[in-house]
Amino acid sequence: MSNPLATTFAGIPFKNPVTTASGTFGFGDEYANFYDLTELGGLCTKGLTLEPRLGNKGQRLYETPSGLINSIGLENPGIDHFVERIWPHLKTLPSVTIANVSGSDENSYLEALRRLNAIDVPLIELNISCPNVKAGGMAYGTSPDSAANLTAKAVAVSRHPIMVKLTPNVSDIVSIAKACEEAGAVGLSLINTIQAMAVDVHQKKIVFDNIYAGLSGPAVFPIALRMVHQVCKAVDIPVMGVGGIATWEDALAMMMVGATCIQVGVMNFIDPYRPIKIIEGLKNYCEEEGLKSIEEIRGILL
Amino acid sequence: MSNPLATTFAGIPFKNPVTTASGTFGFGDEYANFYDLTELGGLCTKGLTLEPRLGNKGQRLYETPSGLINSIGLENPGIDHFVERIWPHLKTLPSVTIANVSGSDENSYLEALRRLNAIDVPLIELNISCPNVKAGGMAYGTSPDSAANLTAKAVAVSRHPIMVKLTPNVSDIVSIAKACEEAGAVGLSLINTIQAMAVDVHQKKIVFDNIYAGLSGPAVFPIALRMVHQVCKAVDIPVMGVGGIATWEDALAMMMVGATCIQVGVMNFIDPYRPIKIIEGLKNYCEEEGLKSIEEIRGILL
Amino acid sequence: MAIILSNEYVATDIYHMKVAYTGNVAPGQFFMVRTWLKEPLLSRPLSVFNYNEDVIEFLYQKVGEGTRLLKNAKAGERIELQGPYGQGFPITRSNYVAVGGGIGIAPLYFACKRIKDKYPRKHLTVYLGFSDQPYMVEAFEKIADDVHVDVGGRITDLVQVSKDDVVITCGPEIMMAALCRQIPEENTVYVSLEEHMACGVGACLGCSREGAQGKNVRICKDGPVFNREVIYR
Amino acid sequence: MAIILSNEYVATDIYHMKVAYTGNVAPGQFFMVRTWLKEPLLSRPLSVFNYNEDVIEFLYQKVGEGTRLLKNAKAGERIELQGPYGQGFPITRSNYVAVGGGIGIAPLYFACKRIKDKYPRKHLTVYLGFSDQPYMVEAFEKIADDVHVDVGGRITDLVQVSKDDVVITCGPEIMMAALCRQIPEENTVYVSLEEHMACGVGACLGCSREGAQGKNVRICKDGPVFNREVIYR
Ligand SMILES: Cc1cc2nc3c(=O)[nH]c(=O)nc-3n(C[C@H](O)[C@H](O)[C@H](O)COP(=O)(O)OP(=O)(O)OC[C@H]3O[C@@H](n4cnc5c(N)ncnc54)[C@H](O)[C@@H]3O)c2cc1C
Ligand SMILES: Cc1cc2nc3c(=O)[nH]c(=O)nc-3n(C[C@H](O)[C@H](O)[C@H](O)COP(=O)(O)OP(=O)(O)OC[C@H]3O[C@@H](n4cnc5c(N)ncnc54)[C@H](O)[C@@H]3O)c2cc1C
Ligand SMILES: Cc1cc2nc3c(=O)[nH]c(=O)nc-3n(C[C@H](O)[C@H](O)[C@H](O)COP(=O)(O)O)c2cc1C
Ligand SMILES: Cc1cc2nc3c(=O)[nH]c(=O)nc-3n(C[C@H](O)[C@H](O)[C@H](O)COP(=O)(O)O)c2cc1C
Ligand code: FES
Ligand code: FES
Repeated sequence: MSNPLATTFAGIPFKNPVTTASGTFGFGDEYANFYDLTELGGLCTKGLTLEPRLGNKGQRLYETPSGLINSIGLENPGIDHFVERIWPHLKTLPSVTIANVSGSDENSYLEALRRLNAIDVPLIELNISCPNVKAGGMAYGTSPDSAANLTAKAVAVSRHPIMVKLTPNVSDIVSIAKACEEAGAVGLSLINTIQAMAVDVHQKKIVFDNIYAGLSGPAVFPIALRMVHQVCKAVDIPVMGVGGIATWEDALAMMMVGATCIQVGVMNFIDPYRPIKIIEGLKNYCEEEGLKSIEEIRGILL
Repeated sequence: MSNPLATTFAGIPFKNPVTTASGTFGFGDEYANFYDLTELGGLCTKGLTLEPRLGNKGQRLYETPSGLINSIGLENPGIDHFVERIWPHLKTLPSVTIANVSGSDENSYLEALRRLNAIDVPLIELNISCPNVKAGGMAYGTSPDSAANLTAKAVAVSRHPIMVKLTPNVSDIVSIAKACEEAGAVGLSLINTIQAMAVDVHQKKIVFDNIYAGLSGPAVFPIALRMVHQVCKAVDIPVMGVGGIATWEDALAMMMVGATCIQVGVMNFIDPYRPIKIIEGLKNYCEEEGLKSIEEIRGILL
Repeated sequence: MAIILSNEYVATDIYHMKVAYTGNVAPGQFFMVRTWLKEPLLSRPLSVFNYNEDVIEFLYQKVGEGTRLLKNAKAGERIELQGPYGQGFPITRSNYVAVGGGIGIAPLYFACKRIKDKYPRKHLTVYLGFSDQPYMVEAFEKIADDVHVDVGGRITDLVQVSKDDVVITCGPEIMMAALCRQIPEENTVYVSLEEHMACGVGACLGCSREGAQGKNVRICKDGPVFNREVIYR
Repeated sequence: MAIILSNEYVATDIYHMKVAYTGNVAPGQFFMVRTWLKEPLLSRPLSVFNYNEDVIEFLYQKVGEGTRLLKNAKAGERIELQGPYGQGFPITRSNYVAVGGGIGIAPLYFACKRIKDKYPRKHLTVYLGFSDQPYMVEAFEKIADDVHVDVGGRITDLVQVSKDDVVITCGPEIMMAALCRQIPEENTVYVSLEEHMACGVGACLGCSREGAQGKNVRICKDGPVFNREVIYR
């Protein structure tokens, strides 16, 4: 029998729709001790920037009801290190490696993309939605114009397909999604973290040095699902659903409202095997429902 | 000793800063069986509209991780019923009764406010943020212009002070808060629910007839806290912090980032005594910290 | 906080819990129940299956996360009970017919007991319908005059009522609606309804639905037991 | 899933748990632990206090919600253990000095045991500092050559090291930093650090902080035990 989970995203074949979200999976090595990474549909790298970054100072994590706030601030070894040292290993994986790219200004985004032209990464996730850095990041993702502008330039510079990662911290995510589509994005991923805050009342202080940071985890799933539904109704390019996915039912819900692939983030931390369990759950579902392909349920609730 | 929790909000004295959120407390009667309502600082009525409303059809509640999605859709007996039948009882309470007012268009908002001129309600909460109705509701709350426009007219029509309740479903809550302030609002309350969605994958259907509905509960607290902090930094009028408050520490965090009062919503359902426990907690805190007034910690983290 | 006295398996996915509790409880009323701290967020509504001598009993079906946690609770552990809430079954000097479907038999048992306690000489007929496995039938047999059981069919096909019988029913709404259609208008019928609930006390309007008179009713506060006239046209 | 064998009170807010577990565990390594299903979201890092004969032991302090749930767990109940994770204390043929502050003594006990198991003829001195109540002191006395205890003062004031002594330490960071300042540069010192952790495996970078060489280190993966040179300038 053929693989009912086989999926195509913007022309790229995925053995299944389950990928791991940027920043929650390192560059894969850490989880390679738990299972064979080739079981994944794909994996998104930690957010890469032109220059290496140490990330934010101070406390970086704070637990909330069914959620986690993080203020990592794009700690990463820089794009050259990725190209020279990390990619040679990642490229041997049959899963789709998605390079997540950030920048502090237009030039640093574009130069990072240019350097990625040296390698054959199948898909780029343009992160215009990180709430944890002072410059760049989310700023590009909160208006249709700036999102479209950066996307168009990224598409022009890069020889790789560009998927844009959207921020939920907006009034109208649909207008931004459409702007990115028109600017040439081959796909969209959403949502990045929701801007949030934590206070330590006993110490009378704000937890994060940066004051605000990004909330994710199961708490945000209902919000992510709503936005994926809104966007899938409005665009023709494929969407990766992200945000609080904890179970195969969550993954399925995302696909029923139109997502082509999904990304698992925080739940990797709680259970390293979670993406594999989600794949198993989806496989069983296809069997029980007699689906030849998971595509049969995609978008049925649009 | 004087009452350390005594608070003034827009010139109105509250015996303590703890109030109950609109739509989560009926008109108070249901909770009067549990404790003396006069122990509360204040209470917000269910959202009132000019005409009586039956609210939304179909399933109205859905539980999510640490959250609750509701699609009540402003079921209420109408403003006249409130004025004639409910107010005569409510007005005998020494707690501050806050009338929460919604509408489907400008006229229905303003006419509802006019009819409230007949009674001596101390404070009005103008709800421009309900995600659960097709017309009006959140539509007014997502742009500074429309929010300011409605607020200015409401202020002109009403003989009561107007507090505007803001929606979190926006890119820039500060611009909307400022617009309302300039338009004459005496205070702000935030946040209303976050637009969200639920899917029943087994039945392959969207849970709510209205498709989208409003998320609240502890899951949203970190987002509400962030927005209250942002708004309190930007405006000079007092703010009521709402959204996921479950403990006196949560209430205190809201006040440390600048809230003058707080509202307890979903947690009333889980524990009818929760507002009272929060009041007790704040009282003990003042004692232990030797605060003469809770005002001493207000805004210390701004 | 109350203490669980026992919590036993009755049939596949059906459990019977006893809890130490003292108070006034009417048949048809329910409690909002939780054995957990934070997750799931809401408490769960459970009807009173029985109450006497400072012991309250619940009969419940494991259907999801909340009832799974309930069934895992052990004797001696704590349970939070809020209630009793709602309007129960009116009990008058009449002959009664009780019609239960599946786990809907839970509130009927306590109602039947009270009926026979108060009016032992009045006649009580019980119809119990199950989709695959019957349970608690003997308990009903001990108190009712007649007990009819159906497994796998339609219990409503068996039901016969006489003039002046008061009917009480709880079960799948499709069963109760069918029953109401077949029972003459002259008979009084009380139905016990279910809806998703958050507060249980009438404040959130989450369980509100349109009644027969075009006005909304709150299942938790105005019900869960209603005269059928209030619900069905 | 592992089974809790015992979970006992040791001193105010201090508990000692034994869990059935078989595997390779090095002193200084830790597990991500949870006894609950969903809330709180994250598992909690706990160092190995002892391991032998298929029993792993934890010594932990109740400080918040997670450790409160841990202490409420009973023998026979299940606990989820992920690990062992991280780099432990290097154990070489040397004399050792172990300096523990408060609950920081937890990983030191297992390290001390392994040191004496491997090199029984080498000298092992233990310093234990407590802010108000001492605990587990006898356990250390059974294995170490000397045990010095301080309550309420500064344990670092007592510490004396000789040339070639290897020092291992765990406790409040302010104590460890002070210790590192007072111990001659020639001595090797291993410190065990703490940070808020989400993944425990090096993937989230939540526990990452700047080390002495201007490069970041991840406490969970590159540590929690570090040569002091990597951390302090
Ligand atoms: C007044 C009343 C009395 C009840 N009495 C009993 C009883 O005596 N015995 C019994 O077994 N069951 C009874 N129920 C149904 C019982 O409340 C649900 O089976 C239970 O809430 C399911 O919770 P869960 O977490 O296991 O299921 P999940 O499906 O995981 O629950 C998810 C959410 O849906 C709600 N929900 C799910 N099913 C129902 C339902 N049928 N009615 C209302 N809310 C639901 C839950 O409360 C929860 O908020 C009663 C319901 C009501 C309204
Ligand atoms: C590698 C490592 C080994 C540890 N070994 C032990 C041990 O053997 N015995 C012991 O008692 N404690 C140990 N701790 C500390 C222990 O993990 C915390 O006390 C515990 O996580 C507190 O959880 P809580 O829910 O009770 O507290 P809360 O304060 O409610 O926790 C809130 C959040 O903060 C985190 N947190 C709180 N305190 C700490 C802390 N000191 N370090 C890291 N994260 C923290 C929690 O994990 C949680 O995510 C260790 C910590 C680390 C990093
Ligand atoms: C610790 C952490 C680090 C993250 N780093 C990045 C990042 O570098 N780039 C990015 O696009 N998203 C990053 N994210 C966001 C996730 O990829 C994902 O969009 C978000 O967490 C929502 O999914 P979840 O709820 O399943 O975690 C990070 C999230 C977490 C929790
Ligand atoms: C069942 C329900 C009904 C609500 N109805 C109203 C309403 O009528 N008017 C309004 O302004 N807000 C309404 N809200 C929003 C709450 O007042 C509050 O802003 C929100 O729930 C966040 O607070 P919480 O997380 O403490 O519940 C409602 C919320 C719930 C859960
Ligand atoms: S459950 Fe809240 S009104 Fe009925
Ligand atoms: S806890 Fe995730 S990298 Fe250390």
